[in-house]
Amino acid sequence: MSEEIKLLKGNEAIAHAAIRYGADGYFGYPITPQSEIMETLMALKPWESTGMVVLQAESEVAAINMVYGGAGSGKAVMTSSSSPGVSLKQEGMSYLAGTELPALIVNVMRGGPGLGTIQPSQADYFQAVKGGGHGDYKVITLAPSSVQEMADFVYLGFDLAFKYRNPAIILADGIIGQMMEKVILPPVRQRRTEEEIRTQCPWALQGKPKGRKPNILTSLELSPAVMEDNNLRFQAKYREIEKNEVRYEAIDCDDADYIIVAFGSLARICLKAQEMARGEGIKVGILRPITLWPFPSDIIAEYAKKVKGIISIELNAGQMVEDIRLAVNGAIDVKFYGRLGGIVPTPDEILDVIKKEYIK
Amino acid sequence: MKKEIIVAGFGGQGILSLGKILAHAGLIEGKEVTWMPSYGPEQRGGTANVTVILSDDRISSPVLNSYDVVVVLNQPSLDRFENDVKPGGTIIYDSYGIRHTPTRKDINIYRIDAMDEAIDMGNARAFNMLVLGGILKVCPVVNTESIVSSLKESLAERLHKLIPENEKAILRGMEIIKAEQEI
Amino acid sequence: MAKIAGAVEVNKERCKGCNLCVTACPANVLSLHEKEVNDKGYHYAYMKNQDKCIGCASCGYVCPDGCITVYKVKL
Amino acid sequence: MDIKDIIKPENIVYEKPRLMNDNPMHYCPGCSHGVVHKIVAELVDEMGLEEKTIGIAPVGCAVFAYNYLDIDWIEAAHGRAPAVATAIKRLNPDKFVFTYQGDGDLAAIGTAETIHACNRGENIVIIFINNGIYGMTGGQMAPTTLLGMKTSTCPYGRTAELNGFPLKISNILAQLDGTCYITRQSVHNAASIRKTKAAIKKAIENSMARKGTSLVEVVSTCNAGWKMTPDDANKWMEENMFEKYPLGDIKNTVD
Repeated sequence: MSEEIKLLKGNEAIAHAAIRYGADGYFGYPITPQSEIMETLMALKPWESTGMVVLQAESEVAAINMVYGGAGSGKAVMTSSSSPGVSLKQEGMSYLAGTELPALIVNVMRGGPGLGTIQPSQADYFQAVKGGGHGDYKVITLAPSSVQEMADFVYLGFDLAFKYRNPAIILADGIIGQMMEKVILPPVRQRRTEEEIRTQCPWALQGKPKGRKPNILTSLELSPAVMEDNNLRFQAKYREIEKNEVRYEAIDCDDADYIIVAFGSLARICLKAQEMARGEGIKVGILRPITLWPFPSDIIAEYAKKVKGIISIELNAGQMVEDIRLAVNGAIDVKFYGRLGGIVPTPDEILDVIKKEYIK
Repeated sequence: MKKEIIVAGFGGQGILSLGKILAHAGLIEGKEVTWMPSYGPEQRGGTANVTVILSDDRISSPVLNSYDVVVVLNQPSLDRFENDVKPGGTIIYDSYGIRHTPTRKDINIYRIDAMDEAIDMGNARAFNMLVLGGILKVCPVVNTESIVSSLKESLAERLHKLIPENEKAILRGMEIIKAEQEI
Repeated sequence: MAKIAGAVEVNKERCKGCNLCVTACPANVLSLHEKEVNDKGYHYAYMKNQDKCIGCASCGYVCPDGCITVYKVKL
Repeated sequence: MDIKDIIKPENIVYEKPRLMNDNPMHYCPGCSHGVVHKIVAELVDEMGLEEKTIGIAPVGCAVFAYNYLDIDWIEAAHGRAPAVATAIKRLNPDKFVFTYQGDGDLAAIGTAETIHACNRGENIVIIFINNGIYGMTGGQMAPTTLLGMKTSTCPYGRTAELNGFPLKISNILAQLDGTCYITRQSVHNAASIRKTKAAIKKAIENSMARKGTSLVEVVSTCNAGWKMTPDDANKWMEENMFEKYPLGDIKNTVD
C-alpha cells in the first residue's frame, strides 16, 4: 500500500491514518460527533493486519489512562473524544505531560459548557492550548481544517509527540469530523519493533533486563527542589517547541489591508468570505494557525505592523483573540467575531462583519 | 468548474447516501469534493440535508449560504432553501406533499415525482436514486459511468446485487424529471 | 532428631523497632533494645537469647522492612 | 556452637529479597505493605520474571513502591491502575503486569476501572491491600472501613446511616466472568505470609497463562491509622476484620 485516495469523513480519516501510521493502540469511549473514529477502527480490525490494539474503554477517564499505560511502554497510542469527554481526560493528560509521555489525543469539539450541544464549536481552545488540567504544562495542539489534515496530523501529532516526549492534541470540530472530502492517505509505516522501542525510547517500560536500572515513570516528586527542576526542564522543552514547531498558513496576507485569523473548519468558511471580499475589491487575507500551541505569534506581530485591521473569528466567545492580542502587544486594535452554542456562521455573514467593522 | 449543491428533505430518505454517491463519483473523476451533512438526531427523522461541492480547484467553505443547485424533497426544505438558490441557479423539487411550489422567476425550476414513481415501482428504496438521476439530467456534473463505479465503492459488498436496480432507478429519474421554468 | 542451631542478623539501621519479629519468634530469641536506638531513633531488634534460635525464619517473614537475615545449621 | 560458625553465607535460610533494594521504606513501623512488597520481589525473582515485569503503583501509601522494588514501574493516577495495566498488558502480552492498590484506590475512586478490567478478564494480577482506612492522607474513612470503626472522617465510628456499609469488593469481583481467581489472605504471621505468597504465585501463573484476571486481597493492618501498636493491630485485625473479610479463596476457576 503506497498512497491511496479515498472519500472519507474526517473521523474516518483519523482511523485510517492511525492504522497506516503504525499506531500500536487506540482506547476510546463513544461520544458524538466523533464516534466514527472507534467505529471505523473496529470495522477495519487492524489487530488482524498490523497488530494494533483497539479497545472500547468503560469511560473517557479509563481510556486516557490506558493511553498513559500504553505510552509508558513506549507504544504509539491514542484516544479520541469530544468536549465533555475531553474534560474527563484532563487528569490523564496532566499525568502524560508530567511524566513526559508521548500520546495523541483527538478532540472533535462540540458546543458547551456542560453537556452542551453536539453541533460544532471551538470553545475548547483555552482548554487545549493553556494546559487544560492541573499543573504548568503545554500540549502540542494541531488544528486541522480539512479531512486531509485530519489524516496528516495523525502522523504529525505522533511524530511531534515522540520527538518531544509530550502529548499532542488534534483539535478538530464537528464539521471536520463529520464532513467527507477527498483524502490522499499517507504512506504506510510499520509498527515499531520491541528492539526499535528499546533504542528510540530507552525510558519505556519493557521489563528490566539485568544490569539496567529500573525504568520508573512517575510525575510524583515530593522534594520541591527536584520538582522545580522537573518543571524547569518541561519549560525549557516548551520553549524549544515554540522555537521549532510553529505552523500556519497565510493566504493573500502580503498585500492585505485586513487579516482574518481563524483556525480549523472556520478558517475554510472565512476563506470563502475572503474570496468574496477580494471579488468586491476589499483586500482581505487569512492567517490560519495550524499549531494553536505553539501559537504563530511572531508572524501575526509582523503583519500587525503592516495592515489596517486584524480580526479573530471563532466558534466561541473570544478565546484565540487573547493570544492574538498578546502577539500584537497593542500595535493594532484586534477585533473579534464569534458564534456560540453550535451555530456556524455562513461566508456571507463573515463578509458582512468585515464590511461593518472596516468598510463603513 | 465548481458546483455547489444541497439536497434537503426528511431523515431516512437516503439523502446522505445520495450525496455520498455523487461526491464519490466526483472523486473518481479527479475532482475536489466536499460532503457536509447536517448531523445528529435528525438522521433518524425530522429534516436532514447534505451539501455536496464538486470543483476542479481547492474548495474553501464546506458551509454555504447559496447554491448552484438546490434539491428539496419536502415542503419545509423548499421553504427553507428556495431563497438560497443563486440567481440563474436551479431548484429541483419532489411534488409529493408539496402545497406551494417555487415562485422565484430568476432560477430554473424542475419537478421530479420521485416519490410517486418509487411507490409505482414498488421500491421505496429507489427514491434517492430516482432523485440522483434527475439531478444528473439537469446538472451533469459527473458522467453516468462514474456514478456506477461510485455505487460499487459506496455500497457494502453485500448490497452489490442491488447495483443494477439502482442504475435502473437513476436512468428512470433522468426520464421523469420535468422542466417547469427554464431561464 | 538432628539438633538445629540458628542465628539472626538484624540490619539495625533499617529496623524500625515495630516488634513484630519479637512477637513472631516461637523461641523467645528476639527483643528490642531497651536503651539503644539507631540513627533514626528506633529501638532496634537484637538477639537476646541466641542459643535458643532454631532458624525458623518466622521473624524474617514478618519483618516488613527486610531487616532480618536468618541462618541455620544442622548439628 | 559459636555464632560465627552459624552466620555464614551458606547457612542463610532467609534474607531480604534481591529485588528489594536498600532504600529505606517510608512505611510506618510494622506496616503490612513491606511484607507484601517482599513477597512480590521474591516471586518475580524466583519465577524468572525480572525482565518481564511491569508494576503499576497506586496513589496511597504504596505510591512509592517503585522506590523499593527494582523492576520497571509506572505511577498511576488515583484509582486508574487497572486501566493503565489493561493497556500495558494488551500491548505487551508476554509481560507480567500487576497493579498494587489500596482499598480507597481500588474500591472507591477506581471502582469502575477495577470492575471493568476484571470483567474484560484482563490477564493482569491485582494485589489489593485492604486495611480499612486511607493511610497516606492521614486516616480517613475507606470504603472497607468497618461499621463502628473510627477514622478522621468518621470520628464517632462509621455508621450505615451516614456512610453505608463496608464494601466487600472482592466478592463482587468474583461474580464477574472475567475473573479466574479471587482470594483473600493476610500477612500477620509466618503461616499466613506463606499462604499469601502461594496465592500471588498462582495469580501470576494465571496471568502468564492468560486465564483471566486474578486478584489477591490482603487484609492488612494500618497500625498508625488505627492508632495501635503493630502487635495490637494484628490482634484487632484477627478479631474484627476477619469476621467481615473472612480469609480464603472466593473464586478459583483454574484448579
